Amino acid sequence: MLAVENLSVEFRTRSGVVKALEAVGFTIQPGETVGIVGESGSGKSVMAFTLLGVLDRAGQVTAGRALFQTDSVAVDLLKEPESSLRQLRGKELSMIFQNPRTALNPIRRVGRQIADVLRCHTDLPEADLRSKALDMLASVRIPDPDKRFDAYPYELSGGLCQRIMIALALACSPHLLIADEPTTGLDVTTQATVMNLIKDLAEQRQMATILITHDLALAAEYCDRIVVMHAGHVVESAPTRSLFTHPRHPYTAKLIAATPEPHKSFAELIPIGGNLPDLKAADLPPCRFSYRCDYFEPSVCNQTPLSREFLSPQHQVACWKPL
Amino acid sequence: MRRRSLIKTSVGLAAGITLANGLKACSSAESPSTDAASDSSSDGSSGAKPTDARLTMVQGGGFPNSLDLHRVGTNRPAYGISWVMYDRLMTFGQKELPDGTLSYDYTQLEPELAESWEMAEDGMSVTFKLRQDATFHDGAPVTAQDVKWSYDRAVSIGGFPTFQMKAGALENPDQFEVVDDHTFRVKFLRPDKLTMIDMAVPIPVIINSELVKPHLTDADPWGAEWLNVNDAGGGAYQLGEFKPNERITLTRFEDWKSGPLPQIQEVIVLNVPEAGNRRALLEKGDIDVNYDLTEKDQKEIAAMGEFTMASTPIENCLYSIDMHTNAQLKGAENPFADVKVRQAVAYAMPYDAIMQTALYDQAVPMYGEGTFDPDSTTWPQPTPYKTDMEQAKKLIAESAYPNGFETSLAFDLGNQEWAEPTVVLIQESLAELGIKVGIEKVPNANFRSVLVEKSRPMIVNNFGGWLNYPDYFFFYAYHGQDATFNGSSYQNPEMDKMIEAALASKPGEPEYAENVEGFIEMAWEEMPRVPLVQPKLSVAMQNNVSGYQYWFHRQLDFRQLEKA
Amino acid sequence: MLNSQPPLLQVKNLTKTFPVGKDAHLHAVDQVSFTLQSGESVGLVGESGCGKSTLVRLITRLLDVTAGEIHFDDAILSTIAVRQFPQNPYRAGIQLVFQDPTDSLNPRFTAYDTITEPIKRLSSVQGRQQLQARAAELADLVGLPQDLLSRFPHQLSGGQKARVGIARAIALNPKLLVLDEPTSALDVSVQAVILHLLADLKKRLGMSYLFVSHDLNVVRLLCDRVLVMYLGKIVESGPVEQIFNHPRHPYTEALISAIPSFTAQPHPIPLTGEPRSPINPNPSVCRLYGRCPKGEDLCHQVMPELTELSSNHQAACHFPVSSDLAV
Amino acid sequence: MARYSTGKIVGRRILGAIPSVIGVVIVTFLLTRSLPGDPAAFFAGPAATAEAIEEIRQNLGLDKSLPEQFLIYIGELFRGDLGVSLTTGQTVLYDLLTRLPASLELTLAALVFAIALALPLGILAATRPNSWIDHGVRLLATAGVSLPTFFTGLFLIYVLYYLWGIVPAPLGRLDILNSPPPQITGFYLIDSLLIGDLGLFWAAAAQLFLPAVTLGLFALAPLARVTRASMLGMLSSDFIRTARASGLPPRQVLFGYAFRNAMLPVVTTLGVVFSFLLGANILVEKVFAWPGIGSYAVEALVASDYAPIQGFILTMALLYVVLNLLIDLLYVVIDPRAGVES
Amino acid sequence: MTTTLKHTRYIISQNGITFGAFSLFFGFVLIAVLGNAIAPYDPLASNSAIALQPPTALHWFGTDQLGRDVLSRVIVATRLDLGIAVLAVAMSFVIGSILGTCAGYFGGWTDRIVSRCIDTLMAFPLFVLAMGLVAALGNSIENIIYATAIINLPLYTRVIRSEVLVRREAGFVEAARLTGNGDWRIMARHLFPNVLPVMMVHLSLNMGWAILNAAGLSFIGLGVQPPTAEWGIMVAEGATYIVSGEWWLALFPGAVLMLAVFCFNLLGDGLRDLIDPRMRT
Repeated sequence: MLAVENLSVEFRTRSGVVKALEAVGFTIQPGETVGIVGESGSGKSVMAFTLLGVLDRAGQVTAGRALFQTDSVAVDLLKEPESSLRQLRGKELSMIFQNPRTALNPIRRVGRQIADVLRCHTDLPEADLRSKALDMLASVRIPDPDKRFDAYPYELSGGLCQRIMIALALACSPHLLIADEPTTGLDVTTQATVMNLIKDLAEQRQMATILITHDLALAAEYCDRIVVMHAGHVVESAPTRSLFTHPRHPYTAKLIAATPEPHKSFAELIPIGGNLPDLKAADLPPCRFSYRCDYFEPSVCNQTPLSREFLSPQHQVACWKPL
Repeated sequence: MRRRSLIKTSVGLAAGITLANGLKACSSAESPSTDAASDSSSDGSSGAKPTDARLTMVQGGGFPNSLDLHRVGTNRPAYGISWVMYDRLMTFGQKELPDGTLSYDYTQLEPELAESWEMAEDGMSVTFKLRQDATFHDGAPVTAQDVKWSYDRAVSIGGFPTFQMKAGALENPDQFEVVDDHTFRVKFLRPDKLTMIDMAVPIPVIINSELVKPHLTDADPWGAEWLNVNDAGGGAYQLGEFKPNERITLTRFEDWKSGPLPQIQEVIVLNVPEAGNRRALLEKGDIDVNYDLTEKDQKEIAAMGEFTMASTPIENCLYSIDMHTNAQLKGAENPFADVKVRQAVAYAMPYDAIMQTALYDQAVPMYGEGTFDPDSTTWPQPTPYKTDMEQAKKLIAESAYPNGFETSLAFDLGNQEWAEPTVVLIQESLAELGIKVGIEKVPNANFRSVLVEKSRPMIVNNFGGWLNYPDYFFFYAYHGQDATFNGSSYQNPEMDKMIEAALASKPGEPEYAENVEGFIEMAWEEMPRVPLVQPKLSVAMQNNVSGYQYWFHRQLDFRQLEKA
Repeated sequence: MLNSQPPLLQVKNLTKTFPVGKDAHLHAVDQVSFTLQSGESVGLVGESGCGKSTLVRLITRLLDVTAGEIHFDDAILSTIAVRQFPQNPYRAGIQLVFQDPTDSLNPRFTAYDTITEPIKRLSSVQGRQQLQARAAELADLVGLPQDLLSRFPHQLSGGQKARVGIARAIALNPKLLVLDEPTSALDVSVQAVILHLLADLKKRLGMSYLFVSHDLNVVRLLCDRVLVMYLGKIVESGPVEQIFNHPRHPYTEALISAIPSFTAQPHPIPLTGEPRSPINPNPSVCRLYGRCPKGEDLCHQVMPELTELSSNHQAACHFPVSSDLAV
Repeated sequence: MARYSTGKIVGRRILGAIPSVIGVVIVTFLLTRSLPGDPAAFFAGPAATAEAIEEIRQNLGLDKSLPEQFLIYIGELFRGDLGVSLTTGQTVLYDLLTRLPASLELTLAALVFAIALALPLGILAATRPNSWIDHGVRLLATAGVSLPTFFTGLFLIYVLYYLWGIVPAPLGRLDILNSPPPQITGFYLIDSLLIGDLGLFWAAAAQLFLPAVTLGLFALAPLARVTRASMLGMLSSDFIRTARASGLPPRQVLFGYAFRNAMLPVVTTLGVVFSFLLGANILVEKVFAWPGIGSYAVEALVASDYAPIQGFILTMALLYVVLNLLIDLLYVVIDPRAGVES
Repeated sequence: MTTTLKHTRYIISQNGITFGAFSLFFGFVLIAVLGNAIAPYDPLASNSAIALQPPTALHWFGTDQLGRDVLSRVIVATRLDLGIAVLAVAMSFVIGSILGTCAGYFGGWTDRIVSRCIDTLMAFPLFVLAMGLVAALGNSIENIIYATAIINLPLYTRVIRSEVLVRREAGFVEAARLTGNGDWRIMARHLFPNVLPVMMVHLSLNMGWAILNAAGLSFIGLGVQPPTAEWGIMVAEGATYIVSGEWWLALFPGAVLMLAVFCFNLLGDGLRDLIDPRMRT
């Protein structure tokens, strides 16, 4: 359904060019839930923004394709002109953002914000917009939708805002939903509710979902497949179970080891040394994990650019010395 | 024009033209001509026919702030409006100045609302016959009761009007008597050469008393509040619109009988505070008259040759530098108490530079020509002082302050255009004598306080008297009574004696000339004030405007103007 | 763990309310009591807005108390006004590690300035040389490279900032270190490092920890005992393993069930509905009433008190959960 | 959290402004009394004697002690009596009522001009940050605020009126030929339309043009600056990203979403600019012979004419209160959060 | 020191406009310092023979009505005008900072009293207040500075108050209290320095306004006393000569004044960047 190939994005800043994404590729099938996991700064959100074409002004796509295909459309998201891309956004593919409070227009009633999206993608008469929006509110299990329709974001709790956000994103029944850290800032209990809601709706609507998160455990619970990113590279991509049982990339393994988990003892919690490399640096090593990697061997890892190795058709890893 | 009354005869006889002669003749006149009215109307008919012309005039730096010139706080420009909106009993004649400009003639009193008047045998009263056909703007006939009420008001209301009336020994309502509806008598308290003249100055206007009376209150027994914004006059123009600080519109009163009907039908007076804009408006032809010209504009507009300019030296007026003469000032020793210092300052004045750069030669120099032994009662007359730094240095060396001192020079912000360059030049010049002068720029309103307080060592003064007598000028500027305009606070019993003697005598009498020459001589020797120039009153008009006449009250008389 | 010596910190019926308009008070912390022994690590868990941060600020004497007492060592701190406390000798004894390392560092102070600030103010160590030595020592202790000491906060990474914050907090060898969600703003990779650092420091410096977090999973790693807070009240307290494996309060149970894990499929116990308002709460209604899957009549008639259910394990619930949680 | 009704907001605001207004009254009173000029000496006329001045002093009540004068003043104030201007000879109330519309009309026209120019420029600059358009806007707006208004005014008169003759003479609100419309609102533009006199409308508009531009140029910079900064902030905010990601048309994103939010700081600045312009009016009114309250105040100040100065400042203070009220209400209209106390 | 220099150079080189503003500013400072030394003529010496001459090779900016060299007067006025700007702004900044910081930090009654006073001041049309003050105190340079300082006071107080208010609860302030800082030390060492970068923009904008304000006062006759050379009064007095064709009297001082205000306006952003450690990379 979506195939991202060789995507590279750069940011031009005052202090240099940041190579935020380099040769990133992955695919997603209809109905599938794919998790994209990595530390902050690994390029997860940049990728989501790139796919939706809402990248900051400073960001520039330097290479790659993103083929998006549904029953009705087949386009390269990176090549489409802004005007036709706009028709797709919110309708064919949409996105949930990190902080629901700031991601909603603070001075517009939430129901109207949903209606705005409906108005621009459907030809519903003005009179029906409200009822359709109310339907959406009900479908994300917002109690008392009639009252909430006229609420402003500041009047709602974080969990409710996130549900509004979801209703907004799903208003036009998109085929692909990108959820960018949808539960950051929410309490654990609310997080579970929101995640289950997304999962249920995705199942109901046969919608493909990309879940972007830094929380490996969260991804593990909700995703079919997981793509691990590190410093703008995709380092590993595998079905969830396979990834956790047999992590191939040293980074994946370390990430798993560093994540607190109900049954993990303190001794089992192993930190990852070092920091993400400076993506502005002119002399980025071919493998951007090499500084932090225990298995780094200059002769092997430093010679050629990064390539991909296939362990199984589903399980891909970008490493010269996979585990 | 046929010469009319005995006034003229005696004037013609007098060697020096003085009003006192006229008065003397007047007081001895048995029968002023009774055909004065027909005379004046025949005078009028010689002028242009009334048209529906509209005249626009701009004014700045003060805009008529009241229609009632008796009110406290009424400003000078308001006198111009009152002058044409109200009639007085008498007015002055007209003469042509050497440069061709018309001017009022203070030697001639002519009928206005009164068609004739008669001096009593004993010279202690005068009886006026009012015009039978004169009406106020509302159509009511003018009666002697109105005149009495108006005169009563002028002497009772207080402030400047009362003061000015007093100057002509008109002090008490009892002096004014209604003989019949059209006969009005003024009784004199004492013989005074100014009494008759004083009834022709702007103050004693004749007000429609019946119109005002409903508006009188205990707090306001003279209806100042109502008259402030309403027209109760019978003058040549009636009020169209009065927007304080913005515009005044006057329209011709077609039934005016006290003189020839003016040619201009409507007059609009506009307030334009910026001098540059006033000039631009004139140059662009958007207005007819610019009545508020800086000296620079006077010079340059005249040089353009595209406009009619009239510049008349203002009678009895001087720009001067006054030095405080008391020994002590604000508890400190005052260097200007030393006459040598004052003389040195007078010699150090950069007269020509001031004349050129501050006044653009638009004034009459009052320096360098005279002698220390004046032989004329002409006033103002030039001083014998001229710029002579050697002499100044010599004098300062002889003074108690051979090394100079520090002092300050204050001027009125209202006179900024010429006063500021003047003081800067003086400052520069006095520095050569070792006198360090700080400059103090005082806002218009505050300058009056400065004058009253006499708290500054040196000020720029601009004083002129309505009544054109040197003794009148000296009484306010040099007399020991220390009036506001005695900016030097000069007090000298000898001087006072001469001034008082001159006031008591009449022009033409030998003791008058003797005293006037005496006090002028003393002024030159003592030099409490350094006369700089006699300023000029200037008006710039479009070429199609004519008939301008100079008046001692320095306001424009629309009645005489014509526009082609 | 338990001993009979007097506790390092004892909090009795601590209450803090904030006025919100006419006659309305927000009960941020409501009648909270607990103790903390010397050398003990206590975790404080609860969702955002439950009053954790307020409690922390009361204990660290950044907020004046409304009612109740705070005993520290042998002194009563609750009576000392916040404004006077910086000059108090006990100031050095209680220190705080902040939640947001960026917000808590003065943007105009270098790491060195930040770390030496408490030393300059509150200790006898003075003089450039001594200060530099101490700063270097502290940097070593928290694993901050010496050359970063001259940097400003914006020139440091999140983990480095967290280390600076910790170094500042331990500079005076406090007896009690309060950690207010010290890792919530950090990446997993850094979180693990900081958790290890904290464990290490505790061992080496013998401090007591009050560890505040919304994440039971993290608290479990570092603490001996846990307090669970809900809307200003402590609803459950007990040894960490006990609570984690046998929660008695429905809220704790829901909290634990919601923790995501690599292996287990999720089956969180949902807390439906919106939380009750903390403004002028009804003192006789259980705070969880309305969201609790068990809510019964008694729950809105009598406020459940914290009662001992097993040794050292207390819960405030009329109908405590009995089944073991199969995690 | 509680939302307050508009009426309550108005009430609270007015109550809150009372101390300020009292402060203004006191400060104004003290300030006017410490002016160095002596009104009695000024109004007694040039040739007055000491007695005459003293008489006038008594008439004006200036011989009384300061507290006494203040009490009298306050008493008159409560009776709605603002006194009489000695310079114009009218009651201060009359003067203010006839002149305030002139000033307001000028200020509002200037504001409209500034807004009409500044907002599009600010938005333009914000949508292209660091481009030459952005720099150009910044330079242009800064240039407008860098020159004294009176200089700009005189310069424009010189060029546009004197040299080119494309604007009417700087003669106040109307040229010589027209007379003002009957006073309904006091705004000539509105009154002329109300009586259906289009010619008069154009005449008034033509007179208004240059002074409004002169004054407006001064307001351009702060407005454009704030609009740009605020828009820039909004355009990079999360909810704009949401809107874009939802496929909303750019127009709606820019104006419906970003601009409405960006309006809040702009409205605040608008208030500041407005009261700032009311002050700057003084100079422009003087240059253009505009019969507003600014020039009125200057005349009064120069004459140490207490009543008009006091009346003027009081009017301005009340205007300021009303202005703030309007801004608060505008805030409530724009931002639902504004009427809420947390 | 070297890093500061490097930083300055970096900030300046980053932005052409900032670079221009800084160069201009240093130019003005240089002229202000040298003053009389570089003026080709005595700025106060009159010469009626050459009054009102348009610009010539001898007098680049022409001469005024007293024949004084306009260029020399413009040059000499620099020191005075910068002085007025700097002193006025410095005074209101210092007082405003203290008031604003206290009001923002302590809140409660302190805040209420300070805010009330500031509101009262704000309710005056500012230019009128300046006029009134100068008229009441007398028009000397000091009084112009005082008046300018007073009318700018509300701005500083309010801005600083609100900036302090948002930072009052910031982590680093709590941290400062934890590390033994009393209220005054927190305000002086922790809060205030962090507000400074924001203030720099206002500071430099206000310097420009201060000069404009002095010019406006001059125009209505409340400016400095003659024959002092000051841009504002030169423009104000020269403005009346525009219509009669002596444009140079107002134009040159006006252009320099504009340049100075312009420079201050543009300087603000650069100064903020300079003083903000976050801009150091």
